Amino acid sequence: MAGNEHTNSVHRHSSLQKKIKLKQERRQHNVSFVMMILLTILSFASIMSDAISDTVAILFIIVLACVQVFFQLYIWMHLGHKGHEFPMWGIASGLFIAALTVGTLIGLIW
Amino acid sequence: MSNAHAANKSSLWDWLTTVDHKKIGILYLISGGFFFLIGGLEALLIRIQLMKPENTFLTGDLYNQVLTMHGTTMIFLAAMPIIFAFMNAVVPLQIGARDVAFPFLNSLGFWLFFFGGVLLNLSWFLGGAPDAGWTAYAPLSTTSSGSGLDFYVLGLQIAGAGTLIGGINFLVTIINMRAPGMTFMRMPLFTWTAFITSGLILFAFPALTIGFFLLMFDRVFEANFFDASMGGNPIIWEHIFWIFGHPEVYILILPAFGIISEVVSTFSKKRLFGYSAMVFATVLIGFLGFMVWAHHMFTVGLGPVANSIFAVATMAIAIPTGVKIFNWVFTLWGGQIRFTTANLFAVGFIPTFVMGGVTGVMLAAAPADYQYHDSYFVVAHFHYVIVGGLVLGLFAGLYYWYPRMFGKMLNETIGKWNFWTFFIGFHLTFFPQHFLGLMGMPRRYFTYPEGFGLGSMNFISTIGAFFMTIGTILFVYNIIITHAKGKMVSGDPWDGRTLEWAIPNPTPHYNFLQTPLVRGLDALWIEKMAGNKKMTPAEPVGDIHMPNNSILPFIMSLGFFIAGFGFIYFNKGGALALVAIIVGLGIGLVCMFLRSWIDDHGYHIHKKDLPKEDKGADL
Amino acid sequence: MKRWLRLGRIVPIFGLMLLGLMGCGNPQMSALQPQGKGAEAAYDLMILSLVVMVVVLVIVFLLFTYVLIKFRKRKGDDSIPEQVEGNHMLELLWTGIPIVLLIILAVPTVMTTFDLAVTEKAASGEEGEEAKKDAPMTVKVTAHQFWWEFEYPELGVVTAQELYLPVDTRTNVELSSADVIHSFWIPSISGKMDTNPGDKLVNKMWLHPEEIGTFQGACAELCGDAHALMYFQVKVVSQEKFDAWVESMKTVKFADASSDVSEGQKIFENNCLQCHAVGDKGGKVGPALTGFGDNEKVAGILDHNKENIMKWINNPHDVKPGNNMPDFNFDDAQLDALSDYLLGLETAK
Amino acid sequence: MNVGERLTDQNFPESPEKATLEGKNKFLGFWLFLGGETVLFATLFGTYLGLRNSFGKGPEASEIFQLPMVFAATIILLTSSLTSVYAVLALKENRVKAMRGWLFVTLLLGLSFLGLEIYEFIHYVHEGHTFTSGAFGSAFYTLVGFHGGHVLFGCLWLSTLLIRNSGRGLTLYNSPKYYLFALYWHFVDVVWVFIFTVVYLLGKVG
Ligand code: HEA
Ligand code: HEA
Ligand code: HEC
Ligand code: CUA
Ligand SMILES: [Cu+2]
Repeated sequence: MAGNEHTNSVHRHSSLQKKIKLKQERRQHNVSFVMMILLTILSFASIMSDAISDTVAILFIIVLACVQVFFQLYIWMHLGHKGHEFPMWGIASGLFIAALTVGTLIGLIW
Repeated sequence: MSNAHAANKSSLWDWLTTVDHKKIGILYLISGGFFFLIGGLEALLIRIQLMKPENTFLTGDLYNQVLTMHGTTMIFLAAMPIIFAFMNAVVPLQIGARDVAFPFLNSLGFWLFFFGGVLLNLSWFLGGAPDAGWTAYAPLSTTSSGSGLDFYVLGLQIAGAGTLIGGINFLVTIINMRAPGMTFMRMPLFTWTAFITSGLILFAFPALTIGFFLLMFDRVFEANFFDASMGGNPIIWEHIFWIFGHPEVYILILPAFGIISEVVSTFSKKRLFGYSAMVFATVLIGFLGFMVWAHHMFTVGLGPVANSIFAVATMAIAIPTGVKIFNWVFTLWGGQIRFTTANLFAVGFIPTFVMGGVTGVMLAAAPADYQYHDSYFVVAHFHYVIVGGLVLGLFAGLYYWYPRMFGKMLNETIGKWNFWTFFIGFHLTFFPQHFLGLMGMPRRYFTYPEGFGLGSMNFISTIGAFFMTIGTILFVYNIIITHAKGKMVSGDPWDGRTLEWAIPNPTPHYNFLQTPLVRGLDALWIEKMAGNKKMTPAEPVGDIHMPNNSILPFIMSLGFFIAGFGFIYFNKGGALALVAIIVGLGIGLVCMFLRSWIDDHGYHIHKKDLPKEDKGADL
Repeated sequence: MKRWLRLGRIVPIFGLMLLGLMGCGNPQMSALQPQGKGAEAAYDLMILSLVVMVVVLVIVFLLFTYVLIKFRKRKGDDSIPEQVEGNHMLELLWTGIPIVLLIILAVPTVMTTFDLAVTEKAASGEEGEEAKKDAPMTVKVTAHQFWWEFEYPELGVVTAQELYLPVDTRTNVELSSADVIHSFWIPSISGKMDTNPGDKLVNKMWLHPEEIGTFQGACAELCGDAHALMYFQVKVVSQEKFDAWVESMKTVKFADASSDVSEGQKIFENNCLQCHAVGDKGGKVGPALTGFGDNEKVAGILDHNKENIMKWINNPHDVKPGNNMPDFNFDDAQLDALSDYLLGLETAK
Repeated sequence: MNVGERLTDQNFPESPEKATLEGKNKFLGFWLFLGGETVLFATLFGTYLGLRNSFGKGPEASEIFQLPMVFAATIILLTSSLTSVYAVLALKENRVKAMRGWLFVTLLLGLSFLGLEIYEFIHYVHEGHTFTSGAFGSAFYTLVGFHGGHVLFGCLWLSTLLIRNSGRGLTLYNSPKYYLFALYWHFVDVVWVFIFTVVYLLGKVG
């Protein structure tokens, strides 16, 4: 729109502060990457090994998948950050309806 | 790309390339109106066939096509687009925005809808229309011979994509583009309902998109989703369809609720009673709307537990809806009610919709629905809420916003005739259908035997449909007369309360010369009460940034239209069909590529080309 | 059924109003004249909900009319009404009252839903004294485009288009379909239930007719060109008559052409037997014709007489568009013989 | 300043992707789109789960799934998600070269994922597990194929972005585009995590 293109949000700020923040972020990202790889291996192992019963394993890997989604959404996609309130609503509603849909198509078709 | 001056021309090219929400609104209105006439014509054919027992006006096959096309056309190609017409014409003005968030996508949404609708209707001339009902239950829909259902799937797929895009556009517009001071709890109720409806679209349409893909894969590529002999399961389609389908009916009715709220409040000269409760009720209806779909499937055999849960959840929707009804009545209470045509339609809406709503609650009683389901009782229910609700609401909106959209006021005398013929005809048509259903007449029957005693009610019903036809023709006549003879009116002909009435007539290309500062609910009314002649501006007059027109949306939609043909004839058309698919999708992709490749910064209307100051709605 | 549910009947005015308005409909097919327990349960609920809805309608209409008359703008009165924001008491009221009304409706709804369902227990006759006394018999209903097949597995009887039921007895029904989805509906005896294709999606319900007579059944799910013609007859008879019918159905044998048979039967054997069964022989593509001579309708819709049978055989598609029986081209003599033969397929005498 | 102007370290905003109204709109609109995509994929997942034991005429899931290969594909896609995160970090620091580098790596990883998937599909088809061999086959190829289609589209999109902006710095006009692509890519990865779990791992236990 006219006039308010960017003037209000373009503001210079201490580059040092910014550097520190980004560095922290980078570390978070690396940690979550390692975690995600570990989780993947864990689920893989729990299915491949005979030690864990199938039902437990199924529950376990589904929980792990959800944890991974959390990492992706919150750390990599910054869903928890300021300015993400509406995206948050969007994803939450989507997940809610997704849960209903999946639940139904598993449970209500005989 | 065109330039600043193109906006003022009104050539065909301009209509094809426009990204102006006001013009897109008009495009939606014209095409939606056209499809309404087609759908109405189909309704007439239905009623003529059922006028007397054992009539032979239509064959069973043809009847099923007419029936399917009537439902599909009315819902997807008439009701939704007319709703989009109002959202385009009104929402940006009501929130004090110069534009929508995604003008380009807005245009794309329209053209996708348009080409989808055309594709679907071409089936009439290319070997027969779809004939499995608007719900297209598998395996009837997957085994139906001919190409009709392929047209259904692809036509609606393309149109549906357009709707989804439109939904996202309005969500972002309403969240991001509100004028200073226009908080969420100061938004006019129509904007609120447009917001929630867009949200419902966003979460309901993707399910349908997948449903259509599955149907298409079964039909065109020999997949086995719904073929029980190959392990498929037709119930999956029913769930997917209704997971979309029930929210869809609230997608339809919520904007009508919004229109009624605006009209009732304007014409009783009162603030909307219980505004926050109205907002809350809207949100709640939207939310609950996602949890009741299985009430369309009570007889499918889901078992008593599921049936009970969905029955009770469905009934719960009566509560927020009731809140709305009573708030309208109390908005009228103590007011100065003016019976303009718009308000006639609005006050006609209220009792009629309640009648449709309470039969809905009766349907929700699962064991009783074992009797009602797929009988004319259901047909009566949904026409009461759709025609008696939505369509009356749309008429109210048309009479109300016509001066805003076209600068001229529709003729009030013809308008009143329009109302009474349509209203009386409506009740004549659909009230007897309750009894037909209870007397054992199933829906989607092309004929019924002489001896069953269903003749007289059906006859009355058909007479009613002719009254509605007269009403509709009067409306069309009114439009013609208005454009031929009507005079331009001021920007605020109704003594309006909300921001769309704060601008001069005709609406400037940029909507607001200066973005207004909003100081409360019913922003314009507040200024009027404070003795101001116009809105307080939130900014000085300055350059105004506008988006460029573009032909890409049109071409892109055309591409998908061509590809649609390819898929439809994939199994019969041989190489030609394959070529159509490749070329069509290619055109679509190239357009996307071009959109990505060409930087499009829009243009500015310079301060020197603008009026010196905002004069308001020239009262 | 719980007794207090009958409460609905204490307010018969509304029921009368309803019935009066419409001259009752046809008792053989009206949901408003229940002749079986399922339809009765639904009817009670319908009346209860109708009462609730009429209460709602009356309140809204009265308020509405009052407001429209009282507060219409009068000429010359240009005052500006008070801009009321709302009223919490009122808003609470019209949230609360509907909740109460809905609870009144929801409780019997849930109870009836469970009453009408066939649970595993009830199906195997374990659900206490009453169910045992009823000793449920099972009918397997298979819907076809556009006809109905009825099989009594315990009794070893297969028939089509006409469903025999003993009066005052509960019969369990298992529903499925040979092609697309149909819906099995006998409005005056019970609500409908869909017939889904595939053996995974079999539905169960029960019928409990309480009056002797013939009732109209219909297909209630769009299933193709002749959806509107997919009627069937339900013959509710006394237990003795039912047993006799079963007995005679079981004894019918199809005599080979080698023996001394009529001309009609020969034609039948050569042209029709591959699809239609009579007694112990024949195909399953079309309806079994074992007791066809006793039927009330031809193909579920035409009156049962020789003329109509002849009409059907040569031009079934004129009667039911899109059905799966081929057109034949018999001359009058052949038709005559054939329909005599079909009319002779009686069991009841 | 013009939106098309190259950003310098001096006038570089904190979040260049959201510094203009257009950028904010795109950002929000895209997130909402992803909300819709969630329902889209949920419907596919639901369908798959409903039909996953209806093999029809095809082989059973546990007989054919090639877990090690799928595992590799998973790691590849996860890594590509990380590289796109790096790209976004670089974007926020106006390090154009680094950003383009990471995006290029992302593209390569995406393409190798696609390669593996195509190889896998061909393998399955040879085993008799095809789109038309039963409801399970239809559901499997539709779900996994839809995801693959998303990856393919992402690769096309990214290529266009990289080529179009080669030699151009970051502007307020193109930074939202990069950012949106990264969001998209993460989402595609999220979906894959579920496919890996729900389709492949579950398929092994049956
Ligand atoms: C605009 C569209 C619209 C709207 C708003 C509604 C609103 C409702 N609908 Fe309707 N419905 C349809 C469109 C709509 N419906 C369509 C198209 C079909 C058929 C689809 C097909 O099969 O082709 C259908 C079918 C349908 C069925 C399935 C019937 C069947 O096929 O067997 C059911 C069952 O529960 C149902 C219920 C309801 C309910 C409870 C509401 C509620 O939202 C109504 C709420 C409103 C009120 C109740 C009135 C106001 C409230 C008060 C005054 C307060 C006090 C009231 C009480 C205490 C009761 N509808
Ligand atoms: C928005 C939705 C909508 C609207 C507005 C309507 C409007 C009407 N509908 Fe309905 N209808 C549906 C949605 C709608 N319908 C749906 C979803 C179904 C279910 C389909 C299915 O089972 O799959 C259905 C089914 C349906 C049936 C049941 C058929 C059956 O089950 O066998 C009937 C029967 O009476 C009917 C009648 C009517 C009538 C008389 C109107 C009238 O209100 C129409 C009034 C309008 C006119 C009369 C137009 C006037 C015409 C002209 C002025 C001429 C135009 C000239 C040119 C184009 C050159 N409709
Ligand atoms: C290809 C299979 C086929 C053949 C051969 C066939 N029919 Fe049929 N017939 C059907 C089907 C299917 C129906 C059910 C039609 C419907 O109602 O939709 C039917 C219905 C009928 C009915 C009505 C049944 C009822 O219960 O009301 C009669 C009578 C009949 N057929 C007689 C004949 C005679 C006589 C012949 C041979 C000259 C014949 N049919 C040959 C398939 C066949
Ligand atoms: Cu069978 Cu309709
Ligand atoms: Cu519904």
